Amino acid sequence: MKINEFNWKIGGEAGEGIMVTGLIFAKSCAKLGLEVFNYAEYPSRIRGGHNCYQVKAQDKKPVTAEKEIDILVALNKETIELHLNEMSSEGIIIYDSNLKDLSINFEGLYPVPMEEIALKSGGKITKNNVSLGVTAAILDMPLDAINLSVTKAFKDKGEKVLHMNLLAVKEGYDFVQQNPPKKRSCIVNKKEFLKKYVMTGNEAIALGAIKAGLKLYAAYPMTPASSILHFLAPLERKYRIVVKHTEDEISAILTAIGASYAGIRSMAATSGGGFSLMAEALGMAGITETPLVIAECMRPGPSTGMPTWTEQGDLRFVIHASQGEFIRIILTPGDIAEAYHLIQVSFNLAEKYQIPVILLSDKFLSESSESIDDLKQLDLPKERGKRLKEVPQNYKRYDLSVEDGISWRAFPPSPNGMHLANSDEHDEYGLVTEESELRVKMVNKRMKRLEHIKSDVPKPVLYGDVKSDISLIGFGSVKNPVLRAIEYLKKEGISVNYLHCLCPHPFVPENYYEFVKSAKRLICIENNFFGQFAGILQENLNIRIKEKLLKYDGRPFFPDEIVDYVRKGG
Amino acid sequence: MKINEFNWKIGGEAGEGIMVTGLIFAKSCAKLGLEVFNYAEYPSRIRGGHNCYQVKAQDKKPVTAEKEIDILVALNKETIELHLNEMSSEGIIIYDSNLKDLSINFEGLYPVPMEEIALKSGGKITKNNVSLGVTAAILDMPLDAINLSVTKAFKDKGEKVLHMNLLAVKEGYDFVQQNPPKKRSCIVNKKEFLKKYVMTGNEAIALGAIKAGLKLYAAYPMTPASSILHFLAPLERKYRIVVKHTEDEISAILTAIGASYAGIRSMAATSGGGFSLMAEALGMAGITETPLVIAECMRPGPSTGMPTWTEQGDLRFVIHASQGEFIRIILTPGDIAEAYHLIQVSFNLAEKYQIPVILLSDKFLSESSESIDDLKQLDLPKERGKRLKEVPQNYKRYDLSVEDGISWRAFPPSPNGMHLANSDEHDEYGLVTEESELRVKMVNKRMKRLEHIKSDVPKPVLYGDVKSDISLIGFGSVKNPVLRAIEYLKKEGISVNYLHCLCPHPFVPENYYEFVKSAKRLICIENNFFGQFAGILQENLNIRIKEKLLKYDGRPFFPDEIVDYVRKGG
Amino acid sequence: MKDYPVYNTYQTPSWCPGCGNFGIWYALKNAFHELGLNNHDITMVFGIGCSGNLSNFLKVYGFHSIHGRTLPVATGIKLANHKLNVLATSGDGDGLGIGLGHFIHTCRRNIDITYIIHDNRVYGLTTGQTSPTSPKGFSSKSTPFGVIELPVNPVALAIISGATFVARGYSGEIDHLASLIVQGMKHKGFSVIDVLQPCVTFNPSYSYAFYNPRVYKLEDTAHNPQDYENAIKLAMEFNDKIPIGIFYKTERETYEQACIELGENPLSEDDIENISIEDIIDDLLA
Amino acid sequence: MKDYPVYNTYQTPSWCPGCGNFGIWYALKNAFHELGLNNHDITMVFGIGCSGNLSNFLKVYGFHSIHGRTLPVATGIKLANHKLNVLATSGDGDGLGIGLGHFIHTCRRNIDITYIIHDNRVYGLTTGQTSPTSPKGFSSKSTPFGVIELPVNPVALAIISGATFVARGYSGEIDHLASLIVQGMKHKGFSVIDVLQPCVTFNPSYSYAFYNPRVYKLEDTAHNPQDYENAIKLAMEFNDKIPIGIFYKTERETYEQACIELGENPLSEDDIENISIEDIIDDLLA
Ligand SMILES: Cc1ncc(C[n+]2csc(CCOP(=O)(O)OP(=O)(O)O)c2C)c(N)n1
Ligand SMILES: Cc1ncc(C[n+]2csc(CCOP(=O)(O)OP(=O)(O)O)c2C)c(N)n1
Ligand code: SF4
Ligand code: SF4
Ligand SMILES: [Mg+2]
Ligand SMILES: [Mg+2]
Repeated sequence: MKINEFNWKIGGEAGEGIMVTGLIFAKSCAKLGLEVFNYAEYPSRIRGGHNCYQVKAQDKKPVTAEKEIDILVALNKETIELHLNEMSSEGIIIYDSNLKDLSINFEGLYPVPMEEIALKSGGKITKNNVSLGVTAAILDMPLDAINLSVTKAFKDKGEKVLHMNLLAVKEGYDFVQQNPPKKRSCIVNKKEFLKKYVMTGNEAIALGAIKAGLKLYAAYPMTPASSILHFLAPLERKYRIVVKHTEDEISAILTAIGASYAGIRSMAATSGGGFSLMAEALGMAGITETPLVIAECMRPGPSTGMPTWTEQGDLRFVIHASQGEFIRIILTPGDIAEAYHLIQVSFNLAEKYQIPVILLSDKFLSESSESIDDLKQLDLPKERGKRLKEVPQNYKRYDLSVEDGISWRAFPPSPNGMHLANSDEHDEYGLVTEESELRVKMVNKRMKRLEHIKSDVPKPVLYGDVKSDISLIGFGSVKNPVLRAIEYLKKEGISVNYLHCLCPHPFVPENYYEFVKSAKRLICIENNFFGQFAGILQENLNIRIKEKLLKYDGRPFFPDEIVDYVRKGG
Repeated sequence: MKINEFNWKIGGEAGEGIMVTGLIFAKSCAKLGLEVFNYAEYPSRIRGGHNCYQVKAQDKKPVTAEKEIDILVALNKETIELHLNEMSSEGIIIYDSNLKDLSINFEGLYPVPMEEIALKSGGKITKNNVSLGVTAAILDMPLDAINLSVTKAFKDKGEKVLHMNLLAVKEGYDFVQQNPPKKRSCIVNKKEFLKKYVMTGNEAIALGAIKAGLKLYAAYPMTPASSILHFLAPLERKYRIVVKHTEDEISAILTAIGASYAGIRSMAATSGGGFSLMAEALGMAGITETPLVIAECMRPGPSTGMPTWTEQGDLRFVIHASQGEFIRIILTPGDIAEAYHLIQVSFNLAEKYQIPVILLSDKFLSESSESIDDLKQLDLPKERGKRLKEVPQNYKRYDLSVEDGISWRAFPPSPNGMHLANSDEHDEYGLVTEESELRVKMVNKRMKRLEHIKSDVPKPVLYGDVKSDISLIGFGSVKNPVLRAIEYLKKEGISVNYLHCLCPHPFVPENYYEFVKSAKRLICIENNFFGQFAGILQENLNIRIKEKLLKYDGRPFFPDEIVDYVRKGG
Repeated sequence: MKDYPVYNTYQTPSWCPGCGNFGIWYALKNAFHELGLNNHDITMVFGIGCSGNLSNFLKVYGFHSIHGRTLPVATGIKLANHKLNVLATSGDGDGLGIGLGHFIHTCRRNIDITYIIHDNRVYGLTTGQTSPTSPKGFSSKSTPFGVIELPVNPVALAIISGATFVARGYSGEIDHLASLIVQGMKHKGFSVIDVLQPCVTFNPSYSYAFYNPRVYKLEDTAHNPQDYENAIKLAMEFNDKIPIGIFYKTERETYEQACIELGENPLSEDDIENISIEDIIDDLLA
Repeated sequence: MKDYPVYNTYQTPSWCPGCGNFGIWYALKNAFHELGLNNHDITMVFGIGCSGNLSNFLKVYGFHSIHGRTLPVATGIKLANHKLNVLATSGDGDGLGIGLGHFIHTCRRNIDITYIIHDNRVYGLTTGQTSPTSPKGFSSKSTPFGVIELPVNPVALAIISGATFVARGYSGEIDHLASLIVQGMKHKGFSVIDVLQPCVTFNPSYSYAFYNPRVYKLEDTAHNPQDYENAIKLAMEFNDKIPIGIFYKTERETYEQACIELGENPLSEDDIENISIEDIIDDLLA
């Protein structure tokens, strides 16, 4: 019997409200102090097609999406067929007793007359909530936790609807009391309500951006970045943030650059396809030394690829996008805390060094949600860099004499501050030049910032002991699966550590040498085909990455897969 | 006294016809059997601003642009001021005796009343040709060679204009006969006329493409790629090639892809900025397995940068452009022969492997011209890959069973050939899928081609002895300067070899191991800031590139600079 | 309305029940049938969006391209083989938002392609943001306080920009739409058909119930499709009465005709084995 | 015409002698002077082309952006600080070729920016290829056999798409052009001024000699700029007679006004030190 740990999944047709139900359940768990990680799968279509939402709940972090299901709520037959092979042998499948022609051989089948109960409670539409009541009873969870979340979710729908739904929960719960399952493999023994947030990576990014002083957000919808837009748009009046759905991604990035030139913190977000369209303007931010923050939420490519799935295939692209050479920083958060924190870091670094900063996420991080206790300790003081309030006479925007390569910014309409932000190579005022020596000086000035940046970017974080049997290295959203796998392996007596890269570019070799040198067996783990991060390690560390654990089927890593790979040897 | 070797330069204001005059002179030299390399510098503006054109002529290749000038034709004072420091101590500066306030201390000043002679010959406009006559006399070149080129250049302008210009040449020549210069440092002793072509890199690319069966060319003007468009446009009727100046680069690449889908060889060309806009569609060619040839002619970035100058700053960008992962080939010709040849290779590889191929040039290669004896031996048989004439029933465009990963193409309107070229991940018919296993199979199928490609791409070429004191490695247009520098160093007793990379991606380590292993002192030479090619070597060869010779002022390498660097030690 | 499953693939449409895309799907199949076209006689380019998903349900030569870029791809296909029947479709975001530039430039060219805009006045596939044809005030995920720009007018823009066949259809009138597609495909030149397409999920205000009482057919009026000025005037009408049918139709040299190099035979039939460049390189002789 | 060198930078214009860009340069300086603007009161965005080189010759807050993209940059600037006087300029290739989509979408927004199109009907800086306003048949480096598409009509497109001040100026009439710029800048909303700009080097057929006898001023006619239909009709006139002046002018809420969040004070003056997100994260509480 597992206490306070289980993997719950609900599946059905798109449009059946699966995401809403899943989140209600996840919040109920979090309210009881459980740590949750919620992962959804859905196809790139609006209705029909199989959707599912899974909640992994545990006493402690790290928590992540796992393959083996303890409780499956199947709203249709397809769900059972698709996920039967994921069931734990002790698991329970909750489904509607009216499902026909079910010839499935599985011990833990637990039919419930869900539709019937729903109709009794006030309408078919409450069916999902019946399943929540059933789940609570099976897990022996306090019903109050579910009721609270349901109440929050339906409070704006009117008294009647709310009542209906609460009734459905209760009826589901009571049904189990009267018809207890043959066995239970997991139980929740928490009773107290605690303060916990549940949010997606994109929500964390949006929140962090607001906190960082975002004043203009420009974007063109693209999965899995769109929810940042959806989150920010209703807040534009409250926070005085201009939120614009522009005509395309080209316009989005340029609008953000224009706004930044005029002095405010701005951002644009997109996925790989939209980022392709932003490539040209990225270099313009580079040469004009305009701060810029871009969030790029990856999905599997190439091209349109698999719009609603996950991959880490754009790493090299964001590092090298746009013609010519300029400094940019890539930050790769691995969970929501890092997302919230690193977007703030992005704004600071962008302004401090007057460069573009790209926060690289993926569908797994952007759209999965996670529990978190508090955000406050992740906040950062603002570093706004060299901004002039009063501009001296003979002001030079691209002053070559600055030692750190960072010259002072002036903003319209400050008297004396006139200058040209020029996409052409330019002199200290920004006016065009094609002269050989000045060109070299300007390039050198811009590049000089690199030295300072290298000591200012987030360092990789080591999880586990320096001396371990096995060493994993990766970036971004592989973090949770890896950390969870490490726990499993520890139980088996295999010690594994993990170096979590938060800034793959500019790559700072010094931060990796020790780890790499002391690794007995080094495995680079990435959600892509080529092993792009491994390539970066090879390029910069003068090593050969002999083992790469790669995955490119659109799904995130599940801890089991990592465990299996590590166990079976390189 | 140098026999059959000199560096001649003409300079003046934009709009003074410097390019035309320079090319006439270059062709005269080539007609006499000299090998020439002609390099022009001009600013990004239409009139005014300093332009110059230099002709390096020699008995034998390698020939390239060199810094030290033997003969300078200065059409204005600025030219003398700007280029005085480049003059060989033995050199001659030819300029108009009417230039005022010339307080220059240089032995080889050779004033000629050019404007006066021009007016006498029929018009000020013939002034440049006066300078050609003067040059010929100083070099002791047969006047006929000049006359022939002038005649070719002006034959369409009418008898009168032609006569005027020929007269100007003659008068210039005669002037020197009557006023011989104090000394001559170079002399041409060739008298016979030989068959030689003089063409730019872009002309070679365009010619090679025509030869390869180009049927559609789509482009948006962008220096230094535009001259491909200008060369092809007048030929569209003669060769039945649709040549389209599209509304932007996005449209250019997509038009080319559409045309390729329908079965013809198509191409688009641009520079880095336009290539940025093509990034998204590149991946579409990747996932739909549509052959595509793109010529990317680099100029210094970032962004608009220095539009009329040279750099090799887009290497990493073209390798990684577009979201997600797919195969592409990058080919990097170093001279016009390679440009002509490799564009043909591009079309073959694109069709054979159904992938995008990018021919990467730069301003130095694209716009400089060179002499060449013959193109025929560079021609290639056409490999058109798996194209179905008759399509069997139940045709699968993305047949997974093909062992080499290359499935058969069918073209509209072949009966049975219907399929979907889909930017979404797809099944064997091209219809969308989001299924995990099929996704993996499709990625694997597409990637399987990589093995075959790796043995099919052009291998790097070794110049010099395997065992040498010093080993240079580079790609693209550094070739000529490097080879020339090697000759100089040889004279000093320093043995240097050079490995010339023609295909930096996909990088085939096996082709480099031996060279790298046997190098005593390895220097990577590149026209950029970061040492992008060095990074590729590090990533793939498990070595540290300790020495990089980099240049990023918009100018190409001059052999002297390489010699100096090599000589002074690492 | 009849159905012609011969044009179906093995996949069943994934659109929401009641989606206006079904009507377009049926209308296309009816039009193909009426024109007597085999599957392989049709080449069709799609964009990305709910509209683009159509690519999976029509058994023709298809190209499911990227968001906003159907027209350049279709242009490339048509130039490579100008004997093909080429159609292109876009969503309103796809074709009139991100792809607006290509639309107008293609109108200028009058290339013989039939272009169908699935105009549901919303971004469907990305789950309901505003589109360039959403009305002012439209509240959506990206514009919770309402759209503040004016909508684009695809009919007016097409006429002004040089398209030679400009029509509006309606998913709720499948036979009428099929007939417009037939006429558009028969027309020599760029034919634009903007289709009123209800999105039942994200734009319920432009439902069948909204359109049904409002649409009226231009062929039932005195409007002469050659009348440029009246066509533009009609293009501005979108209130209680919404005209469907042919707004404007004229004859002008097509792009392929103007590309003299194309002549009779398609480029795709050219033999490229032995191309001689002797003549031109002679110009490069020293 | 007077000159106001206070607006000059240290660089001398690099345009060809006689280029129409000089007229625009002078007209801008005259307009700035007439409006009593200091250098720092002006923020101006430029594209890439001969027109864009103007960025180096005007001492103002400038942004020399990338080819075709002036309007989004200008929009970002205006939104960040809507008290600024923002101008944008483009070439015809820049603004009506590659950047056409942004143009129409910006017209829809009616943002208070003054937009000047240096319309020389050719690509100048890239040495003479066709542009979207080149006439049919125009022979250029990219179209040696003549242009085969119809030109775009920026005036008509602007009116149709929602710009609220649409005018045409002429480089050869500097005072008149300056007055249009003054009126455009005073106008609240998106003001578009298409300028007939001779390119003496690559498009000699549209020279001063061509324009001088043809241009006439709309203010000398009975045309009422509020008359939408007549404005469109006049926009089609480009033959022996070429109207310059204000084609269309109306009042409509500007984009900044409609962005309620902007209110009075510019965003750029907001203090961002202490932003509380307590309220919103409460929605994310379990
Ligand atoms: C470059 C790029 N940006 C964004 C997207 C995401 N995207 C897919 S469909 C779509 C819009 C769909 O709206 P519309 O074109 O109106 O088609 P509909 O779904 O309504 O048929 C968007 C923004 C994309 N695929 N590519
Ligand atoms: C993306 C991109 N494509 C192409 C270019 C090259 N380019 C520079 S200016 C120009 C066109 C200039 O024509 P126009 O906009 O009419 O301006 P003009 O020079 O006539 O003033 C082009 C194509 C570029 N800078 N960027
Ligand atoms: S979202 Fe709208 S357009 Fe898309 S399938 Fe559903 S009803 Fe149709
Ligand atoms: S090329 Fe034309 S537009 Fe450009 S500067 Fe010269 S005259 Fe002016
Ligand atoms: Mg739509
Ligand atoms: Mg122009």
